[in-house]
Amino acid sequence: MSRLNIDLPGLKLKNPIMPASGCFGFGREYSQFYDLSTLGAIMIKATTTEPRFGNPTPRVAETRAGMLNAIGLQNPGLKKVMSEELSWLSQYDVPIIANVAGSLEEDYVEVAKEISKASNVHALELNISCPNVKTGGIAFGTIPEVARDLTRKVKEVSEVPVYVKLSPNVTNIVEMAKAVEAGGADGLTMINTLVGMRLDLKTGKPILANRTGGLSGPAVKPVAIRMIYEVSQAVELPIIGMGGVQSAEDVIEFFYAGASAVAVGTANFVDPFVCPTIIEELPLLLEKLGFEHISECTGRSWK
Amino acid sequence: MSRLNIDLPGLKLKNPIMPASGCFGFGREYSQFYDLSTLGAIMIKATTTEPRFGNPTPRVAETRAGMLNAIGLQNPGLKKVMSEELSWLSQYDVPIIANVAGSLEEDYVEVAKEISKASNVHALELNISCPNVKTGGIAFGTIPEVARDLTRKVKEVSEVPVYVKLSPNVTNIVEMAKAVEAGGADGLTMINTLVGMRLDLKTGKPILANRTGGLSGPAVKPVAIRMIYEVSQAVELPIIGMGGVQSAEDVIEFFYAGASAVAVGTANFVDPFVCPTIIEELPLLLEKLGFEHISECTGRSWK
Amino acid sequence: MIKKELCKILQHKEIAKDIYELTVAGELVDEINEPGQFVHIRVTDSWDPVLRRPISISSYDKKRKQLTMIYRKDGQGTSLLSQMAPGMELDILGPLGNGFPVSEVSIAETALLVGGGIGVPPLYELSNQLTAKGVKVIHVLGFQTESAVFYENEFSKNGETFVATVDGSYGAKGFVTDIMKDLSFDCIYTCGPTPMLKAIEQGYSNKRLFLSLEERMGCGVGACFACVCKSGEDPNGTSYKKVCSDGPVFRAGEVML
Amino acid sequence: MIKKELCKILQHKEIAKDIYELTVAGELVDEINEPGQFVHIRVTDSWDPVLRRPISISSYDKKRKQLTMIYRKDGQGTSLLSQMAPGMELDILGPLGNGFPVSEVSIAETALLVGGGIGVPPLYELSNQLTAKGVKVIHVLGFQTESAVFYENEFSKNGETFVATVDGSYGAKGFVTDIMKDLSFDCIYTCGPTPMLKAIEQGYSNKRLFLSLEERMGCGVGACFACVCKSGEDPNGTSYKKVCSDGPVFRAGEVML
Ligand SMILES: Cc1cc2nc3c(=O)[nH]c(=O)nc-3n(C[C@H](O)[C@H](O)[C@H](O)COP(=O)(O)OP(=O)(O)OC[C@H]3O[C@@H](n4cnc5c(N)ncnc54)[C@H](O)[C@@H]3O)c2cc1C
Ligand SMILES: Cc1cc2nc3c(=O)[nH]c(=O)nc-3n(C[C@H](O)[C@H](O)[C@H](O)COP(=O)(O)OP(=O)(O)OC[C@H]3O[C@@H](n4cnc5c(N)ncnc54)[C@H](O)[C@@H]3O)c2cc1C
Ligand SMILES: Cc1cc2nc3c(=O)[nH]c(=O)nc-3n(C[C@H](O)[C@H](O)[C@H](O)COP(=O)(O)O)c2cc1C
Ligand SMILES: Cc1cc2nc3c(=O)[nH]c(=O)nc-3n(C[C@H](O)[C@H](O)[C@H](O)COP(=O)(O)O)c2cc1C
Ligand code: FES
Ligand code: FES
Repeated sequence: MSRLNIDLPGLKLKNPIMPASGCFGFGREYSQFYDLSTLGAIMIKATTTEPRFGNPTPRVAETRAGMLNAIGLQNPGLKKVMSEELSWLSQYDVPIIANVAGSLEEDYVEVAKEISKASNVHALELNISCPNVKTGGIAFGTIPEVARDLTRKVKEVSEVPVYVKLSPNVTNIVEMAKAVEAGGADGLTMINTLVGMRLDLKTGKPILANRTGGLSGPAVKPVAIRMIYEVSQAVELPIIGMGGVQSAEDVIEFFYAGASAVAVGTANFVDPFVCPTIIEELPLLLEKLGFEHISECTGRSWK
Repeated sequence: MSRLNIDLPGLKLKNPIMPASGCFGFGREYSQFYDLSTLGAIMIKATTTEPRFGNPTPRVAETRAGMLNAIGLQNPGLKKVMSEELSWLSQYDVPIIANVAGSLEEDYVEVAKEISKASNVHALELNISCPNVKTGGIAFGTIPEVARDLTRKVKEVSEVPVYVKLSPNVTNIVEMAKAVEAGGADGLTMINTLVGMRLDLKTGKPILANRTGGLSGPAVKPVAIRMIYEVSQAVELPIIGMGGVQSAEDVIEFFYAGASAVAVGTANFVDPFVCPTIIEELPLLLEKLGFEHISECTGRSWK
Repeated sequence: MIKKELCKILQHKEIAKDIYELTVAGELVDEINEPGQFVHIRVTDSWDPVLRRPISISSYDKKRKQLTMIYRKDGQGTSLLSQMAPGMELDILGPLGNGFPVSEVSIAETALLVGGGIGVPPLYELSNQLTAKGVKVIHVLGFQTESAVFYENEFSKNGETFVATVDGSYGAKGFVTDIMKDLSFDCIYTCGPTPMLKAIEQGYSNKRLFLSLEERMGCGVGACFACVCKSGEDPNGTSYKKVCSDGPVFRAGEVML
Repeated sequence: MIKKELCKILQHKEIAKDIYELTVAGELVDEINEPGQFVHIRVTDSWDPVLRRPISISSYDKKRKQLTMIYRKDGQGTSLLSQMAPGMELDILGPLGNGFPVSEVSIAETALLVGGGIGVPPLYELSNQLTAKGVKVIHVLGFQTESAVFYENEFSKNGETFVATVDGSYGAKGFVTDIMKDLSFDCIYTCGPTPMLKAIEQGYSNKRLFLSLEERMGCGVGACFACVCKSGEDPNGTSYKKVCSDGPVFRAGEVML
């Protein structure tokens, strides 16, 4: 009997652990380390209608217990993602969550419509929270009405459930969550990165070519936990939590806060085996804590 | 010739280093370690009209490269702060910045009016960003018009310049800064803490009795730097920067971002000598970096 | 005066399961004035974790300028601490707080020292000082289980020593309060988990009683207001005591447990 | 295949000012296939700093399963690394990337190896392998100043070795390009700061030229797109190469410097 299987809209997960979008490419690199079918799901890199090169380098900088990135949604474009990446991934028994990005509403709609047809894409993750692009991204993620309308339009065309990825860079995260719920979202993923910056001591200039970047890693975990705690009490949608997860203990903390599954981002860079290691350790930890099934942990902090 | 003296509204600082509000009490404890006259200024603990006990304990929890606090503005109240603390502090040759808090507009106005009369209070710091109290605090710090109006009312009664302490828990920090500038603020201090949370693995419940707390320490530095970078370009007001400062190098980074002085909070708990140590190290670091005076560093990241 | 000093580690060993005894040398030993004071230790040079860890002084030797601590390896901080080897330097802030008043009990009297788990260590120096003064001491030490028991021999040298374990794997089965019932004494000094302190405070309101408290700390010196308790006389008001600088040892009733 | 392994530190010493030579043992040495590959090192168990540090393999011994690295103690990560003692274990991910193609130069030819500062180390294994193959090697090594010079003797054993220092305190005063002007050779392999690589690419477009690049990295394995360069053929388009997995060594023109 598994302690880890979780059913979410569109997703029958054998376990609730998945790599976060942008931190795992399209899976090829990590397939060198382990069988990708071990994973609960894979959130692939953001896909846009056309290929994007992204931002100039340096694209990463380190901060205390965290890192900044400003990749700028580099990706090979919708067509190639479908023909090369998704078809390659179909050899694995793992549901794909496709991260959808764009500059205009039409871009999101186009990508969502097409990519949701891929047989292994079981859900979309609407990226309205990327802090590293000039237009689109976070612009959609900070105004409730805009987020709601975009969600609605994407829902109209998507053949699979739609999860919306929330930005933590807002005054009122609950309001954003309610707006996308009203727009018909099937679930939420949160949090994307916090906007941050680091300056070079010698030059005085930003280390990142893009100047600002998205802060991720253990440093942001308390903010992620707080936001999931607030949002999970205010909406009916399931939440895939993320932000600084490094260990099985962290996963449980996200569940306690209100998450029903968890994504791991930055930690993959530190330990390429982090996802399978967590998957292996979770049942033992649940046993130790006295839970029959991980779903018992969801929302325990406020239930 | 000093490389460190800085003049700001109301404040002739011999150096731009001061302990941050709430992290230094009213100075008594740290006066065991060194002569408080060494400091550029002291930001004393938040003062309210009446004595406050604050929140139940636990009031602190640790996070990666950071800590959460939910003290809840404990303080002995305006009268005692004036009669016991400020008068005790007057033995030192150091300007005091009085942190003013409250639940209602009237509270702020009353505290500001009285405390600004103390001879060693050279400026006020309007705390519209405390995340740890039910009413007041952050509620004033997230709505631009409310912050502007409060600033205006406080300015009307204050006998010394008024700095407004901004909350980082907002979608648009520039908008908040412009609002308080419009309200007549003489300067800004930023950032206060990010709202965060930590859950106990065994109980599933929040570690802090107040549930959520304010995240401070090195973890938040990239957010502070980014916000100061943005705000310093958008308003004319001088900024006292804070958030994760631990070293002379950090101070320079805050200046590069756009600060004209820097406050040190959490680091005092780790090293009670951190402020005098930074003050001692700064001239050498400036020398090494080729600056005649620290004021040359302000805003270098965007100038 | 409180000092911040890099103290050299002289000895460091595991004396029971996950229980470490750590001896360091430092000038700050000069400043210790009572058993039951504590130090605040920085366990890493990096910023993960950020805060210091409060650990009681379990014994000290002014002549040699040495102090010994006993701690349980538990979370991240104490795990890092447990990896430090003799010869290395440890960043210690201390001595902090106010300890057990040795003068509160006189030569003809009997003092009962009651420790629970990791609350046992600060009682050791107290036991030594009371014994040296000529006070009769009785010790009641509670632990979870056999493997967690430590310092029984050390305490026995000073006076009668009863050990209880929660699971009964060693000594009497049960809590320290079960043992206390049958003893007679004039004054109690105790340190341990809050439920234990509460039970003792309720059961022995007629005795002179001194309790050492634990609270999560920030600064450790009285500046951050993290470790505040309500005053005993004013449970609904705003008056308070700080565990770090007014305590950690309080007279029964002085603070609300 | 890339491995993640706890490798035992065999030797660790400072060989010039702030320059450390570090030898470890590990199974992953089996997987190295070219000089110029690198490893990604976790310098702490805590999360400050978070990321691994990329360091080139300067030499390796397949039989003994040993590899040596040379690095400059610079920021937080390399400072932590420099504190690790022989006997301790180091978390290493590697070997990573593609190195210098030894096969590109044949026995009768002369290879010029040009290293700048901390770009010198990966050239050492290359020099050894070219020499073993019977290729004539000439080395030009540039450093900031005398105290930073290392491995001159080691390189000299394989072939003529010129050293330049920027301040002239040792060898010729000036840049490696000043020395290169007077040498004749068939093929260049180089590693060093980007301005140096650019100068060489511009000056020697007529030669076979291989450059090893540095870029700030996240994953080190090709997944995060932190270390991307524009392709040489498509400078305004979206095609790219990753330094970590397509490089760090590229043929001249393959990527935009
Ligand atoms: C005055 C005083 C004296 C103490 N003396 C001793 C002693 O002699 N021996 C000993 O083993 N322990 C003692 N403790 C408890 C000890 O400080 C904690 O066990 C230790 O801080 C745990 O740190 P950690 O990193 O291992 O655990 P973590 O769980 O990683 O700690 C996380 C945070 O919680 C705090 N914390 C966790 N548990 C406690 C606790 N019980 N009390 C206060 N803060 C806590 C830590 O300081 C840290 O900030 C004392 C505590 C106080 C307040
Ligand atoms: C493929 C490759 C091979 C390398 N080989 C060597 C070598 O053999 N010997 C050696 O001394 N150095 C080498 N470097 C450079 C080395 O990685 C950096 O000097 C080191 O990461 C600095 O870390 P730090 O913590 O000391 O500095 P910090 O300034 O604290 O580092 C902060 C962040 O910036 C990154 N960073 C800083 N400088 C560089 C740089 N020059 N290149 C890439 N990232 C950087 C760090 O990895 C870290 O993420 C190599 C770099 C790359 C990309
Ligand atoms: C290098 C990098 C690239 C990322 N790219 C994307 C992306 O393309 N789309 C997206 O929705 N989130 C992206 N993210 C955000 C992560 O998916 C995740 O929300 C965030 O990093 C917090 O999780 P972590 O702390 O575990 O990394 C990226 C993060 C990093 C570090
Ligand atoms: C324990 C604690 C108490 C604080 N109390 C106050 C306060 O009373 N008023 C206030 O404006 N800020 C308060 N702050 C916020 C700090 O002044 C500062 O803005 C913040 O901690 C960021 O700086 P740091 O990272 O250097 O600590 C408090 C912070 C801490 C850690
Ligand atoms: S720990 Fe800061 S006041 Fe006690
Ligand atoms: S470092 Fe991640 S792709 Fe190269």
